[in-house]
Amino acid sequence: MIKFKLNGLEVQVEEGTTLLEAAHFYGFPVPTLCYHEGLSNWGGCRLCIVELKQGNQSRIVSSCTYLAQNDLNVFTNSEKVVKIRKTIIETMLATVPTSKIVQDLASKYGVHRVRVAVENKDCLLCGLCTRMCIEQMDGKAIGLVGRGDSLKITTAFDKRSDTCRLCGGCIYICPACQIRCIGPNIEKDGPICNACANLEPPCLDQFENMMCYMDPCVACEIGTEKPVKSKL
Amino acid sequence: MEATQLEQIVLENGASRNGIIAMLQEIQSRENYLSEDNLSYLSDRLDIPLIDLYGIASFYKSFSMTPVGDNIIHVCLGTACHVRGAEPILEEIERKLDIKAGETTPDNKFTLKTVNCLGACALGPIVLINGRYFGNTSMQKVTDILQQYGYIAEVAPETT
Amino acid sequence: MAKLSIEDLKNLRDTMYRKMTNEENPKIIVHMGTCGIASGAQEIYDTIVRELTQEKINVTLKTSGCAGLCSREPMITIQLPGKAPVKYADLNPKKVIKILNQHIRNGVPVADYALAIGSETTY
Amino acid sequence: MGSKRTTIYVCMGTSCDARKSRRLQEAFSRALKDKGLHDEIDVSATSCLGYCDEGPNILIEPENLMYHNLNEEDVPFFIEEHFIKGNRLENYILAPGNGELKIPDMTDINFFKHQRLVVLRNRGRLEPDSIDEYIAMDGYAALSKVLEEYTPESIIVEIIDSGLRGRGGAGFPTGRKWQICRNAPGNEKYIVCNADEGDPGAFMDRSILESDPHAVIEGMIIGARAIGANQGFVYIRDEYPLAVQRIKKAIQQAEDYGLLGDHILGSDFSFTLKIVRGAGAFVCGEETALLASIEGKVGRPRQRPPFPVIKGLWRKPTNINNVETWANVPHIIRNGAKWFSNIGTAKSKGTKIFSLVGKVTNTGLVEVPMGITLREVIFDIGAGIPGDKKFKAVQIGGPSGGCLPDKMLDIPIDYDQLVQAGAMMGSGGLIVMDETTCMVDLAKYFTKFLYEESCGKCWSCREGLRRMLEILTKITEGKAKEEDLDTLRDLAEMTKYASMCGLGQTAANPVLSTLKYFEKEYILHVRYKRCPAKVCKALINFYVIPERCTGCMRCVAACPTGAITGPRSEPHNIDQSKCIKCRACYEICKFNAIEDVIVDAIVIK
Repeated sequence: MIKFKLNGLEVQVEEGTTLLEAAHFYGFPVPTLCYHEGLSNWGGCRLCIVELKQGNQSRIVSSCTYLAQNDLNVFTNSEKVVKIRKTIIETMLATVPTSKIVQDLASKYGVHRVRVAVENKDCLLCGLCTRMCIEQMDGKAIGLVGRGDSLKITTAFDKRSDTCRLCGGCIYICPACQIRCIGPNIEKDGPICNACANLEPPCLDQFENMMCYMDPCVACEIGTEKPVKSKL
Repeated sequence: MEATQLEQIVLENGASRNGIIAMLQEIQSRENYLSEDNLSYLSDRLDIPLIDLYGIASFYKSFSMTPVGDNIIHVCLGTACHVRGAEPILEEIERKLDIKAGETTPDNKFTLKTVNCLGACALGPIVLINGRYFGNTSMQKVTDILQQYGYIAEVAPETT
Repeated sequence: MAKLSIEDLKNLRDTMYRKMTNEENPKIIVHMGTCGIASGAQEIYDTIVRELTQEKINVTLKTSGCAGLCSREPMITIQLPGKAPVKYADLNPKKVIKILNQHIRNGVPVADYALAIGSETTY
Repeated sequence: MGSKRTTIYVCMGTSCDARKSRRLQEAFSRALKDKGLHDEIDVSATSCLGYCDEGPNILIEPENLMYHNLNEEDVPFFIEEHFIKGNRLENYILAPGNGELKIPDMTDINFFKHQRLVVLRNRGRLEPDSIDEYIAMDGYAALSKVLEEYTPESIIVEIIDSGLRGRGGAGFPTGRKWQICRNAPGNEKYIVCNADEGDPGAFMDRSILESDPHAVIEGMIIGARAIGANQGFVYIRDEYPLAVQRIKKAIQQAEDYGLLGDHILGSDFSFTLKIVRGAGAFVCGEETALLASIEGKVGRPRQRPPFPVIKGLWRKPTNINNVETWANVPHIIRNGAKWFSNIGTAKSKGTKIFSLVGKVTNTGLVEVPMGITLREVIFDIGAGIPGDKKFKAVQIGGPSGGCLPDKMLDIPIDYDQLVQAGAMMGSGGLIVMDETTCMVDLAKYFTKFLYEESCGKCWSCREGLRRMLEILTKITEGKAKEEDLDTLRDLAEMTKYASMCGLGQTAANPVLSTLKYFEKEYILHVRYKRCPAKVCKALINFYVIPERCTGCMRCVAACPTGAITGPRSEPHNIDQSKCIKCRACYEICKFNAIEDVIVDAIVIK
């Protein structure tokens, strides 16, 4: 067993437990976005950051990728963590203002302003869909491609993948949630290219050969119209 | 590339995942780009999902997924070159060839790329064409350098 | 090449050291790191080869990596037997031909082109 | 002294001193006294006379005659012959000192004078493609010493005692790292040489590999012996074709000689070395990303712990050091830990190689003892700023380092002091900037660089950099408000603290350090829409000064857009609508007739 301090509380967990799992087990709310129980831990969204303190030194790590170790002193909600987390949510909100999940996070963590340019992207590049595709669905169709400015989620060579079974797992798990895939070659390949280049939020009814896991459909719930900028 | 050549590259690099980057480098150096067919072959042969190979190939800067021109121009944008004025030189080449960095001229003569430091910082700004270094370049030298590789300068319009 | 033992290595070291320090011929080192090559060291090297093959002077021509002062490349070092090495900087083929004439053939360094004489300080 | 007829100057330069010139001087004093000549002939020490390879050297004035290769035993004979009998000893004559040696000595040239070589000691001297020459310079002597006299544990003790710290960045003690790796559970271990020198402006690793590749190989074999690894990798940048070629050849030669492979030098120790070429990704300089790349994966860093020394390549303990660190190892073993720890400061031992580039007169590679100040490096070795320009800042530590202003130049080069100043040692790039470098533009440059090189995994790094770039672009275009500077700070903080790997955690340093030391320049851009360095295009316009223009047409020919017109011999005119502000005219004008005028210039104090 690993013994350490979590928000001042002496806790113990089994070896191999992440700090996130430990925090959730002991009832401390730590927000996540790119984390999913059924998928491997990625550590991309950085929402689940916690502060490790040791004497005068402090370090911030993502709790979903950090394994619990003896004698750690972990704080899930320190001043520093909260401040940085708010900046993360603020930038997320500016990037994908239509995401219900991000809107909820903003409301929960009191993010009331967006100081950077508001965009209308539909993807957080959190990689949940790619892990869903390969780890749960054995689809091996989509992945993170490129880096820096060219980073995106797509299929190989931006073409319809031979291995994709149109299972819709990627859509089911997407936190940006308007993912209704309209690929770059909609006219040629049809509406489902599994490129996740979700540009518009169309209605699922149009796609007969797709399984929809959304119940209730978040898109339907909030309507197909994107919130106008003035709401922010 | 022929399947036998590809197979040889695979075998020379251990026919396993560990050698994948070396294999891609070999293909890149022979054909100047990575074609979909070649990647598909590697994907089948090594049982690596095509999307993984595509992810690797697109992650590293030295790989290209589109065919490149006969002459490859690299403009160094390292810090030392930057403070000595590499950007105006890049822009000048872009204007002269009428392409942006990363593109190839329609006649397939030139591909223009940027690189983040060639390690010859003392001689900045540096332009590298087909492996040959041009140190201490300036905007005035650009036409001259390009002409050595078959660039034909437009006749300057008469100024009044 | 046979695999060396520790003893072989020591013998090789002594032989090579004697050979290098008792060089009978003038020695020319062309500094050919990337920066040297980028500023034209290959041209310098070729010039020297061309010049020397026409004559019967025995010269040990070598290359080395960067000599450190990249802004003054291309550089060469000339060491006559029993003399301190002289480093030349900012070279071009023309200067090199003059250096070969004066320094190698007549033993007088070309002070105008020379950067420095002697070796660097090591710990 | 003036009353004396002749003076014998005995060279006390480093290499003559090493050849016991001090004792030679004493011998001269003694012998002169014996012969009763000490009133006529003075003996004096002098700084280096050059010809260091011939020492110990003496110069006799006013005869202007230099003698070399003298032993103290020779002295009585020498005095007898030269001073009493008046015979010149041709065998000992080095060169006629013509009073004004036109060629300066290495040790008199500022660029070389302040340098002290350890790692680069063979630069410019050895044929890199010849293992024999390396061996002649005591190459692989450290390896045979290790195999004969050391246990793996005692090698580690030696390295720990030497105080060697990693030369690639944060400066973790090398010996401690080796020890952790050696003690890590598992029989199979690896070592890696990180030669993915991605910092733009740094090229010391390239130069070491190009000029002395065997030193790196020897260091790695010794490290492998200490750690208990039988397989090593050199992960090298693909942008360095010559270095790749030379290290490849060097490995081949070492294998041929049995210095790599099974039963090295007849011992029971076996070690093989393989080259892995990088493929152009800056982030692969980060240890975990580098390992992923060797394993044939996308070079994305992963969470540490577990650290590579515990779980690295294929989850086996893996010790990674950079080129310069490995190249230090043979010298430490050969000369001893004490020798090494005598060089440098209390906590930073040995020498450090810097690539001195940018707006500085002498550019190149310099190796200096730790503890030397930045000012000495830039102004003594580098000979200051060319032209009549003023020094503005020096960027140290690569993109992740910081920009230090003039007032910080007197801090000694030392891992901890640099971190305190807001920079870091990094791999050792020193980029000098003068008044024509705009610090906001520079911060923008680094932010753009890092954004493009970010692997994209962490939101904080990828989006933090993208948003910082957005704001910096606004600033350089004169569109920013003062609140934006606070946002910039918040974003920088997010990037710094919330990112997973070293790239992200240090990616905000260029912004933070320029904000700290050059805030005034930011304010000038934001509040007054001014770029004092005249770099930011949106804030400057170019005009011809008619009084100075001679109408030479040079700028007309240079202008890439045809914006400048005017008949010959009459002042030209710049069409502002066509001008792309490329500076071509400004730089080509010989009469200072083109002025870059600042839009809405407001003079502030």
